[in-house]
Amino acid sequence: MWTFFHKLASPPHFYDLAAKFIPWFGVIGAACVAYGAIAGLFYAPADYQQGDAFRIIYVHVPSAYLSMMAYMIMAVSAAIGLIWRIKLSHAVAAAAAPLGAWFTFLALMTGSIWGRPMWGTWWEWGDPRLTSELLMLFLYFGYMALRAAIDDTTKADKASAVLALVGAVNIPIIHFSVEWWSSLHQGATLVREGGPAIETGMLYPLLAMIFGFTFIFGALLLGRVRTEVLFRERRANWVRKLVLPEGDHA
Amino acid sequence: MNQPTLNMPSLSSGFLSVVRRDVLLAWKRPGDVLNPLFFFAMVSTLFPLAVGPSSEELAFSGPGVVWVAALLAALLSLNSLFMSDFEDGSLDQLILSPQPLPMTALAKALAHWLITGLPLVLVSPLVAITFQMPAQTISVMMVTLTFGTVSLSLLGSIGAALTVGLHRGTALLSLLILPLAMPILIFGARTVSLAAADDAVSAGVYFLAAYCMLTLTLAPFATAAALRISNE
Amino acid sequence: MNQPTLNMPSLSSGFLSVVRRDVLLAWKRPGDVLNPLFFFAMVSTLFPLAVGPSSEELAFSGPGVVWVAALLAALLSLNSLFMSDFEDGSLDQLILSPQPLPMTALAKALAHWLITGLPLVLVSPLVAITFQMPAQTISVMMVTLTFGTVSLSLLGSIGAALTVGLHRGTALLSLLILPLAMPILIFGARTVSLAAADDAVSAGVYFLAAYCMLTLTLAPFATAAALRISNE
Amino acid sequence: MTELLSGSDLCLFRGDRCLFTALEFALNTGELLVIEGPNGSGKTSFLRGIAGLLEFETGTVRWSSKRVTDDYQGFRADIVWLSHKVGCKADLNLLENLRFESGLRATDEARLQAVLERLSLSRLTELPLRSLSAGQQRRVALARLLLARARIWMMDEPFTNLDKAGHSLVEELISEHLADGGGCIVASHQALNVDGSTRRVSLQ
Amino acid sequence: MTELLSGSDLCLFRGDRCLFTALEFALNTGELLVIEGPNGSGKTSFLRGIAGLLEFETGTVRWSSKRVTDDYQGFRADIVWLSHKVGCKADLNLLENLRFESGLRATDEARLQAVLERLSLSRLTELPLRSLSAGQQRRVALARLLLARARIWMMDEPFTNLDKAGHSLVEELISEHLADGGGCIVASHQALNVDGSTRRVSLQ
Ligand code: HEM
Ligand SMILES: Nc1ncnc2c1ncn2[C@@H]1O[C@H](COP(=O)(O)OP(=O)(O)OP(=O)(O)O)[C@@H](O)[C@H]1O
Ligand SMILES: Nc1ncnc2c1ncn2[C@@H]1O[C@H](COP(=O)(O)OP(=O)(O)OP(=O)(O)O)[C@@H](O)[C@H]1O
Ligand SMILES: [Mg+2]
Ligand SMILES: [Mg+2]
Repeated sequence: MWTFFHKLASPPHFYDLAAKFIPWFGVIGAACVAYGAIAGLFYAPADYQQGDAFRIIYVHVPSAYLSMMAYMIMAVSAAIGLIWRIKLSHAVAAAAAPLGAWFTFLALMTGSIWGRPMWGTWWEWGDPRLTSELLMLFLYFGYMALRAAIDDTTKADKASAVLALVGAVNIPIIHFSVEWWSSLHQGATLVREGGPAIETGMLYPLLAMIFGFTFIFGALLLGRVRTEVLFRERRANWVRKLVLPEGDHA
Repeated sequence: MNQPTLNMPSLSSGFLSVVRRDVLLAWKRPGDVLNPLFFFAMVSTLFPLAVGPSSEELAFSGPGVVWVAALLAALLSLNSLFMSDFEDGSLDQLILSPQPLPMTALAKALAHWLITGLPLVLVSPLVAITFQMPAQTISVMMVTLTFGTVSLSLLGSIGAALTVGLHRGTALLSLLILPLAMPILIFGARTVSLAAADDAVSAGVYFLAAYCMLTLTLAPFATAAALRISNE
Repeated sequence: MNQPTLNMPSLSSGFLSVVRRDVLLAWKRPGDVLNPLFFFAMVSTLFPLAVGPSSEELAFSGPGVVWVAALLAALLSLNSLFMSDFEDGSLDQLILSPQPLPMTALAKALAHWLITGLPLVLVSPLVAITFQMPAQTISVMMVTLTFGTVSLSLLGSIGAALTVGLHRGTALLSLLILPLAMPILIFGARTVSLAAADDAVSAGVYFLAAYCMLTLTLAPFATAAALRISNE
Repeated sequence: MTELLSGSDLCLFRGDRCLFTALEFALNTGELLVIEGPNGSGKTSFLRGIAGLLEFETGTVRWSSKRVTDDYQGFRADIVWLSHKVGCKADLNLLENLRFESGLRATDEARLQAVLERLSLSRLTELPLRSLSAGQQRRVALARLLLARARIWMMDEPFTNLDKAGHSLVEELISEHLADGGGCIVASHQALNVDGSTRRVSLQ
Repeated sequence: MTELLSGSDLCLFRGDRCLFTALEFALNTGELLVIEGPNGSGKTSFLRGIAGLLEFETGTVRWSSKRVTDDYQGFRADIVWLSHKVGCKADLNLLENLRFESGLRATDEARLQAVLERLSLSRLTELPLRSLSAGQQRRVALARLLLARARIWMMDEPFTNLDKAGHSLVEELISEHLADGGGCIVASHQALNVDGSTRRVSLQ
């Protein structure tokens, strides 16, 4: 078990392994998204209240869910990197942050586009969901700004890991504290007692989109980690062998 | 030769030394205490000026403005929490002293609160009066501000430790701290508004107290870790 | 030996060198540009949060909040205007360079505006939209913000020069600058409010333009004098 | 003569550059360890690494035959660090600064007075530190060494800014400390004239 | 041999203390002026006074037989100042820093490259200055001297943090500058071995 992790954490091994996974993730993700998009946009019944406007759910919910997932990945790998000093997991955290920020941004955008017909406003100050999502975007920004501010990679890794962990402690607090304010936003729809409160014709494309987004996220993450690893190990022998033509690596 | 253990100070002596030194420093340059206060006062007068004076308006937005002003005043003073220690080499000495670093971090945060948070709490009734806040609201405001500023000093010490030596001024620090400080702001302002409307305030006060306890137990460790990293 | 006059650079070459260096520095650490922007965005989100969400309210206080946020963002970034030059000894070198010091001061203020003020003006429409500001108001806001931020950078350079080396953080500086910056804030916010109410705005814009010209001519000399004194 | 400090297989990177690999050193009681090398060879980094302020890429530092990382607090009580920077508050005066040090190190007032005498600083106790000249400030940093009662002194360019009297004072202090059973690690470009056995580590 | 700089009847106070009164000095082309004195005697303050960064209580400094205050800008074009601090931006690299200096002093790129060669800094042009060691940073400060083409060099403890090679490099540079008809004022605790006539000012 331990040796497995040890091997996984070795950059060249990971670099090769990731290369094998990326196409699979990409293909599965694309397939799910294709199904979800077609089924969701053309075949799912229109909502009896919202008409076709609801269809943005197929982007909104997956990105909202991934924005949180990405933070968890970032925080957990930061913790692993800090405690066990595994450099690879710092690379994962660094790679996850911009992706997470993008998905957060996407969730905010789609949500606010959706909010316009639904609530008659792009943005509603003081709504807990909206606010906590915005705060999460700021947490990502803070993480990335701190990283960008420190030149030395190892130092940036450690400092930003501390921040990611502090932020992780705070996410539930942000989440629950803003719940104090009454919400416009949808309550739990999918995961709740008594099963999903959504018609199956809408549900399956949505689930497909969620899976599809997740796999695409996985492929993007692995790809980013690969570049990150390559950059960090630029002095290592295996990278030289990889990059320089045969016989040119003295 | 002396035993190394001879050098080990008692926890409280080291802790008090740090607090005493920082308060003494503030005493030597009273600006450190006075500036955040003036800033606090100014921001709370700027808003009415910028938004326009209409007294129902003012009474309504009073708690929010006071809280934002307090938050900003605290943020502004945080930047210097470890900076001068870093620059004159004292930080090396603090890290290498036999005192456990989280204790030192806690002492620094406490001193920061004594220098900036406490005066702010004490002066807040004056500002509140200009917003026509009634007396019982003011006492709620002071209690929430107390918990809030303590938490801010502690959270801020994490941010200050992470950014020390980067010479980025207050902006980066604020970016790191604001998301964490937001719940304090929301609850603080909200609780004071509730008090003004004669509503129950205990939930808000409990939340702030709990948040304060949480930061009190966790922040010193995060700050210590951050200090070691930043000082590499 | 070389003639001393050989060393005398043309005015524009020295001026441009200073601007180029400061912009280059900001380029090397993009945080200097981005942080005030985020801070601006954050402050304008804090207020609605603290005051409570009600959209007529917001539309009403929008211009005021945007202006206060812009003022604070500018203030916060001012602290570092001369500080790093002072600390690494560059300030001695700038003062002792054959370039006239007021020119150098002007160049520093211009660079500061390019780094913080200009991006702020460019990003302000985004914030304005969240306050549901209509398009013609936004253009007025941008014009007034342009004049306002230029004046703030120039005024701020005086304050930064006076406080450099005092290690007081932003608070003292803000205290010095706020009284001078107050007219900008009041006129700026007021003019935008007038625009929102479809009223005449030219008086406000002229005032801001005139204030900007005034600071442009006087501030460099004040800054130069302050720098010489602070650096003793 | 017991071993105070030793390191084996040390390797340090700064940025992309490897400053040294497989470096060994040892310091016994009563010994002086001089770190030599041209500018940029890594003396300061080496000292910071030993003190635990920087992380070595590989290798371990041992103190009283324990790993330093196993009892870092105990180790910190046994070293005292003189760096390029003075490490005192410029706004406090000499006495206030040294009282603070005493609080951190649990030493008493009598010792403080003795140290001030020894460094002939008694005359300057009232001025805030920022008003002292470069060399006077260095002397204050020296006072910390004497106050700390640590066995291991780590000094980075101790002669910086000191005049001739200051130079010989430092040599004298080191000699006394070694005679007293302490150890000393010094990085310096200037020659040291000290009673006691001297080891050297050369970096390049 | 013409007079470059002279001062008469100079008196300087720091805080309450009078550092010196009725001090005279003169510096001619090709001459070195060494300022000596123990720590805290006022060497740095004296240099800053001459450069116009501090005000003397009484007395005047003359440059090319004018008062310095009468043509302060011309004077500034004719001096270059090496202080305790490096005076460069830690976030920019060597080349960017020196290009900035060139802009302020109107020198050209060819000279810049020559200076880098001379100080053997060519290898370090890519690293930001903050990553350089103490001694490497001092060399960058020396580069400014060569770049400026000013006749009067004012140096406060130029040997700080320099290794032996750096030490002799500084002496060489000064000798060349003097031979070239320049003048040099140095405050230092270390001995200087320079070709050229030397004057001394002693403070105590
Ligand atoms: C800017 C505006 C919006 C933001 C920032 C936002 C944010 C979020 C977030 C963070 C989630 C994930 C919650 C979780 O899994 O715990 C979510 C889910 C969801 N959102 Fe939004 N949202 C916005 C607007 C809207 C609008 C206008 C609607 C439609 C009325 C909507 C409908 C939903 C639904 C149905 C879910 C799935 C809920 C669940 O199954 O738990 N959102 N949104
Ligand atoms: N602002 C001040 N207020 C009071 N005294 C001061 C101030 N600045 C400097 N001094 C005093 O002036 C004296 C001269 O300081 P200066 O830095 O010029 O000395 P120096 O000869 O350069 O010494 P060193 O060799 O240590 O660098 C010192 O004794 C110092 O205490
Ligand atoms: N953060 C960093 N990134 C990259 N390189 C660095 C960094 N810090 C230091 N260095 C390099 O490490 C080397 C060693 O620096 P160090 O300060 O330890 O040298 P030193 O031996 O103390 O030199 P000096 O005698 O000049 O003080 C230098 O060549 C420097 O350029
Ligand atoms: Mg060194
Ligand atoms: Mg001096």
